[in-house]
Amino acid sequence: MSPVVRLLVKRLSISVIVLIGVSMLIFTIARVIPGDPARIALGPNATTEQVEKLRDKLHLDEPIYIQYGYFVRDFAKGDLGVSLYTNRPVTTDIAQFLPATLELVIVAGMFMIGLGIPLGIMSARFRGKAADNIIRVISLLGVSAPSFVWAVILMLLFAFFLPLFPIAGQISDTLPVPQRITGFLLVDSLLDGNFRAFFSALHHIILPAFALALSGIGQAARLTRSNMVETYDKPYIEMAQSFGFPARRIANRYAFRPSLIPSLTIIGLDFAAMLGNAFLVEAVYAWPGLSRYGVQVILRKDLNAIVGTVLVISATFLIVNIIVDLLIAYINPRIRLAERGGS
Amino acid sequence: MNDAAADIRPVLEARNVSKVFMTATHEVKALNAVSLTVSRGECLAIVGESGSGKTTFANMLLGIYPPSTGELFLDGDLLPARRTLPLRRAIQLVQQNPLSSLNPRRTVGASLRLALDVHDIGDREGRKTRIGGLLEEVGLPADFADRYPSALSGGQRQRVAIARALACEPEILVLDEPTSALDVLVQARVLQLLDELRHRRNLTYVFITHDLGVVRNIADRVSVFERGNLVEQAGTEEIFERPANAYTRSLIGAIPIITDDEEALRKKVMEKNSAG
Amino acid sequence: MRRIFYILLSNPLSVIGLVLVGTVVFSAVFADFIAPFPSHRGAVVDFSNFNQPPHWPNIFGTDLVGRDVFSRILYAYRISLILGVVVLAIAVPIGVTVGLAAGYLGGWTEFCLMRLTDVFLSIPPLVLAMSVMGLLEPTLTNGMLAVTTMWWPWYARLVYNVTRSEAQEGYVLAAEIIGASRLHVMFREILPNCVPSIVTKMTLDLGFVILIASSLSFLGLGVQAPTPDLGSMVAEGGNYLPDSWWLTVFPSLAILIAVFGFNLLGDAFRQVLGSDQ
Amino acid sequence: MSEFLLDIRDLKLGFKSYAGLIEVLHGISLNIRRGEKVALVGESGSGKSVTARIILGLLQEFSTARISGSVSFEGDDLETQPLSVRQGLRGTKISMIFQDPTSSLNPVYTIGVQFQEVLRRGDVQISAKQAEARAIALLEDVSIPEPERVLASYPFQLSGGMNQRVMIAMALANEPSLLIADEPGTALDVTVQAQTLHLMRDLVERKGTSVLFISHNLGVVREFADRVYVIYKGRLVEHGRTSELFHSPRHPYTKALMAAVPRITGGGIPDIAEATDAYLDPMIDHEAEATS
Amino acid sequence: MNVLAKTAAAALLSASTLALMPTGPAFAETVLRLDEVAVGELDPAKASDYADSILMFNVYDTLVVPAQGAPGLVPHLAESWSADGNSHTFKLRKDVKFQSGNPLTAEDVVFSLDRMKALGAGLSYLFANVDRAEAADENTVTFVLKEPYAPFVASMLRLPIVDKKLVMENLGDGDGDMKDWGQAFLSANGAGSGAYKVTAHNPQQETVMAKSADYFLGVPDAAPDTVRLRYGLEPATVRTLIAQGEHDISSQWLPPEVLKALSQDGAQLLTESGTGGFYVKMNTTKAPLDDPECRLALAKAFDYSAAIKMIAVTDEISQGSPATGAIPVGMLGANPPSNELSRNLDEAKKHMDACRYNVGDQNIEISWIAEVPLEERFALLMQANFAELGIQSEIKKMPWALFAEQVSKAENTPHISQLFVNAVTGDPDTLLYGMYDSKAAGTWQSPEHLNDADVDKLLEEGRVNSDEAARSKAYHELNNRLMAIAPSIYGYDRQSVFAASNRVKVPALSDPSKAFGLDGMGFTFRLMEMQDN
Repeated sequence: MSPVVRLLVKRLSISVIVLIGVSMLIFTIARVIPGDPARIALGPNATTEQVEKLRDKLHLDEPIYIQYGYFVRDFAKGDLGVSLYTNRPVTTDIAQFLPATLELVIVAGMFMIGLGIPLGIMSARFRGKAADNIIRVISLLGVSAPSFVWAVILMLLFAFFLPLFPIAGQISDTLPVPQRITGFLLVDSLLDGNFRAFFSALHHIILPAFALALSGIGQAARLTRSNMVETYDKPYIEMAQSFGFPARRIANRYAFRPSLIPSLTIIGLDFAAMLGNAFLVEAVYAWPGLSRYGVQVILRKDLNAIVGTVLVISATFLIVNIIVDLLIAYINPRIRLAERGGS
Repeated sequence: MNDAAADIRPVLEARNVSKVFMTATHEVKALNAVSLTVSRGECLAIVGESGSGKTTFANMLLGIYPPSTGELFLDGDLLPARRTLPLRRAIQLVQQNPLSSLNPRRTVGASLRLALDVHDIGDREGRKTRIGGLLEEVGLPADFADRYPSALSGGQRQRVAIARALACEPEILVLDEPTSALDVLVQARVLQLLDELRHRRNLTYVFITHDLGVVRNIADRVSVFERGNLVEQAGTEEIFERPANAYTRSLIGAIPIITDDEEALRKKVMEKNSAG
Repeated sequence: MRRIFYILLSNPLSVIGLVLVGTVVFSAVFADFIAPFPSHRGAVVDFSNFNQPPHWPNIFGTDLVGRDVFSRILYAYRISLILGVVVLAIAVPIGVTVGLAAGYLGGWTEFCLMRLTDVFLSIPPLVLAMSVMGLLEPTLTNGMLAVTTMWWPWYARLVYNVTRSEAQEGYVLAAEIIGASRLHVMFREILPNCVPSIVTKMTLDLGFVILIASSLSFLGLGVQAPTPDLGSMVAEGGNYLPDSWWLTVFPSLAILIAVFGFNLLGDAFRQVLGSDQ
Repeated sequence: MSEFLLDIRDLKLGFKSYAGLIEVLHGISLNIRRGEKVALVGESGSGKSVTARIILGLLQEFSTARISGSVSFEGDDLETQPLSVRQGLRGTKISMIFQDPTSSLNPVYTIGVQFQEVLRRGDVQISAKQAEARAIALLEDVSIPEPERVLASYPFQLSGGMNQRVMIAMALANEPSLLIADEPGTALDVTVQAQTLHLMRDLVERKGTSVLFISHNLGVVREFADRVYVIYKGRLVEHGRTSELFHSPRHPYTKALMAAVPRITGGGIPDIAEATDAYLDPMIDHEAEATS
Repeated sequence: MNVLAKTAAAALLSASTLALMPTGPAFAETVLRLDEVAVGELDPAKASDYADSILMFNVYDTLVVPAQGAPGLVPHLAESWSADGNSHTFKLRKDVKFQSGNPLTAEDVVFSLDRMKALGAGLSYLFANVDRAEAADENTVTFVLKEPYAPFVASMLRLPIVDKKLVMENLGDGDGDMKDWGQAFLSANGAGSGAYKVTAHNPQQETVMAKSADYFLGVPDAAPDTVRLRYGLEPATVRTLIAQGEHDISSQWLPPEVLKALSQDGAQLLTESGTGGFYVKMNTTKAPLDDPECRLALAKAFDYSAAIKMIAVTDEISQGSPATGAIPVGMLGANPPSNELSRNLDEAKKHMDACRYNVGDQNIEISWIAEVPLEERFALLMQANFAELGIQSEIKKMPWALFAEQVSKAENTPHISQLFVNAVTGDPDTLLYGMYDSKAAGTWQSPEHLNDADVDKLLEEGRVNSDEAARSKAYHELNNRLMAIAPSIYGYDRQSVFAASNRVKVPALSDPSKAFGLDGMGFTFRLMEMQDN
């Protein structure tokens, strides 16, 4: 078994344990709260008998661990129950709304990496100089406001006062929605060969993705900078300098890549945190994603949907982390080629 | 130099001690069936390069981990895997790096006091004077107790580390490369201090080092470790004048030297090497 | 100490951070004296002067029931700071203990504690806080509970990492060889060495707690009216954009300023305490 | 053209800090002739490493550093040269070997990749294939068996001694006229250190490279250097041909230093007094006395 | 690294060119875009709120519809109807086909009623009185009531007719013969005969509807080809979209300030005059509100004129008019418009003194529905008003679902709840019975948990009496009784105001002579006209 495969197996098994923990945690929170889920589910006009019948059907009168058992059994069958918000199976809702959120988060992630890391590299390279201070202030500002503030500000500036970007939604409503293949509009429209739809979708995603990415950009820049500054103190940088490599090359090649290894874990976490922040941005831009759904179901105490949403978001989070770990393993030869194991 | 060999009864004995470490992929044999004894009041040097097993051996003496096989005896009693407080107290350690061996966030006094508190030495009042006494014993002013390690030089820190080990009133000091991080002038003074303390307190030293120059001047006997094996053991003079083992000779040959006398000695040893 | 002040004051950014944080804390503490309309923190309605753009004496304008936005922001700072302090006061000891135990004791303790931490960490922070908050009643106490739930694991992680590296240090070995108890090693030897990282993180986190709390309120899961709260102010004001811009813009700036200040200060601490060793 | 490859005159260095200017070098002058191996020996903190970094121009980039005096290389005063010229010397005319070979090689690139970069410094046009051939030849020069395997390896896969040889090969790859060796091999085992030092000495002698050898280890200096400068607290205190200096040290500090080294011939631990003001006595220059 | 930089650069580049690309319509059909705060419930048997009603009235048809510009009902699917004691018989038109092509028959009407009653959701309580429906022949259907119910025919406005055949073909999993009654199918698909059919339904985003070509009444060309009913847009978003010409009709839930801003920008304001009001409901089972004197004190302390000021949009248009009593002006039993309620603090204090509780000890919980931001302002207004009587109060924000759950038990119901209630059929019975009858206590409409014999009696009278004058008298008396015991504060009579772009003409919401007396009917899309631009 190669070290990378071993790492993957280890991470996957830990993730499964963690996911079980998450499900227990959220399930418990969802069941111990005040309020009768059956009553909430049936709505204001239901009779007492109807409520009792549903309580029975949902096993609400059983002890919580038995209820959890039923939940696990249903979950194994791919059944997460019905959402009261949409009156549809939670799995259907998630399948419909998750891609929009992922699309948003992935594009935001591209902004974060594509802008944050280069800014961080520049900042580290010119550490202590004016360029560094400017970048540090900008990235700190990015980190210092919640995404909803950026969402509102960007919308105000670039959708209202300066109508460069659309204000809401995922695609122009004058265009037919591309056939659903992957659920990702940007991908589907390309697969369809429908470039109008593609550009419209791209046009719609830029502002929300950027608002979502801003704190990530700041975070990535700060992190890249601080890890690179630390790397700059390493003997191999001095050695590279002693060979007279240009400062830019030293930054981009010698200092950046080793410092990326510790940065990546955190950038992965930030990326995943955007899954949470998407809640704020989707609300502002009427983005029909899972996070918006999450807000709605939480506000409505829609238990099945809350459990389902949190589980899916956590699973996505874990998957992102595993991908990050594999990336690190790829970048870090020490893990990729680990033969000395635990030493 | 060999005056301490008077007491013949071994204070410390290792019988067939081996240590195997498990890594994710394979076993590493760090120490292979080492047997040796240390007499009371003696300074035994354990010499070897990295990977020779000398640190593993020291760690087992200190009870950081038990041997995989074999036994260790203190004063003829078997040392258990879990040490009681009195057993811990009997064997103390001076580490190589004085920079990390003192807690940067605690004062010198607090570091010394720990040993007194743990082993309940002296009453509350007496501990303070005792700390001052210990500092003075290693050649530092008593008011250093209020200082933080960052305000001390490397040599001073190592003196504090020695005082801390002495605070437990141990029988045996394990000295793990105690001077290799120090400049040569400071090293000489610290070595001088160690030598004095041994005689004054009748301590037994297990002196772990790769520096044969130091060994020559402080140890009574020398054990040479190579890749987990004890390859040669003899009195210090014996080892330097007539090394029996080729590895020992190559070690001597590699020592940087500064006088013509030394050069002559080294030449003599190396010739033997190529002959034998 | 002199060195610390030198470094703090020699960096203009740190000075700005110090000034911003000072202003925020000062406003929160002395809101009763600074606020031009102290009664507007509560349920006051004044339909003779509602939804007005900034003018004297309502320098940040008035809200939809005629209350002074500036006064409300000052009181909102107070709530935010109380929330931040309480959250950290609970989350830090929990996280630190978990991190120390996992990092130093290792073995099964480490496995169980760190997996538990992972469970909390693998729910994106906001989602976790939202779930707790949404399922309970949205009150200040529950808000603190929710944010605390999401906060301690970060300290556990941080202290765990520091502990793991500190445990390799010679002074830990020295204490062990002397025979010090595990509790002593954890809390008296290792913990003091985690303090710089903890203090730095706490400074940064005071800002982030404000940020997260405002995010929760933004989603309608925060402190309830009429208590002034920055997030709710932004959320409610957001409904009236772009016409009644002052309802959103000033509370947004207030969040930005407070969090920015704490971040600058945290950075300064990081610089000072980080280079201490 | 000056008789000296490197000529340092009255070099001073200070760092600006909260406590004011901290002086690190108090005006040192030293020189190296072509093909000569010169040692700068002193304790930690004596200022020997910063001297090396000033020569390379690495310290000049720190805004807190205050440097005065002159550093001439091949007759040109480096301080008057534009940055690009000074930078151009690095890795081509001047190169450096560092204390810890393993941490001085970049952990995320293979030796081969790093070697190729170094060779490109000397010859921008060099192809990957040529670079590899050249690297193999250079590694063979430092007695590395299986150079192809080493080139494909990452630093952490090689032993410290092997990395040390790689570093030596890299430093000499572009045939520099000056090699600065900063405490080479201190982190290695004594036997390995001895081997690589011999190897390095043979190589530089064969190529006629001048060496500035920085060390705290008198024994190593005695075996390697032609001439020795002794530095104490940012001041040079004694200078002379190696044999002369070791045979009859005259400055109080040098004497103490020599006395402090434990001898393998025995004689007990020397009794070393605390530092005295005599250590700050003016420099004793054996050579200057010999020529005058 | 370079790859990343290039990707980012490429993304930015494409973004900047994108802004210059025209994004005009792809084909020349007219699209109507409107929004609602809630998700429209597609299943007509579950429909209850405004969004549901809009969908229901366009996708489904009912036996009767309200007359335009006048009171009363006119035939729709039914050609005529007659009553005989407790049974009502309807003659159906023969030319109606469902969107599926299946003919609409009496069998479908029976099925729709059975389904409504079986699911027991939405407005099914309107049919609690109906014992059964029978199909005499293809086109004749008879409803048999358990007891007399005067507004029965009006309740037919809330019985959308569902395509039985189509539903039976699409039953989902469930217990019993009818399995799930087609709930799964109908929550995502339409099965009606209406002028518009559902082409897509995304509960997060929108429901898209398209003209149904062979509607039995025909659909004018001017009516929108496609309708997008969007959900959950922020007020600021709607405001901007309308200003930018990308949205047509706002929901009625826009705050007055936003409506005002839009109208200043040139948007038209549409109104739907009320069959309902804003009610501040007091829990009559909880101290101190179980004492009518205390309730009267609060009712007198409420600042009615401030409320009216708060909801004013322009000088002419407001989201409401002053209330005159429990029944909105214009409805059976209402007081004349001159009887405006107003604040009287002195009287309030007198009532307070008469109250058996000491006000200082009481802490009152004022709740507001999270989905309706305007209610927070009323909560603040009340808090300030009540404080003048020395009453302490705390404000509690409640999401709608939680509120609906909590009112089911009197002890969980907050002291004060704020609700917009309207007559779902336009008849006062459907407004008042659900709120005040003791049997109806504990639904979202009745957080008062009122139990008053007089009220029950008068409600029953209004319900069973078929004589209009007698009913009017009963409702007048009821109105007075409700004023005297004050289970609620009657805030104002409600009028819905919508902002709309000038692309659309909605006579039913702008011309009083074309208005329907029923909330939501104004959104009959086939009666709207799209302007070309």
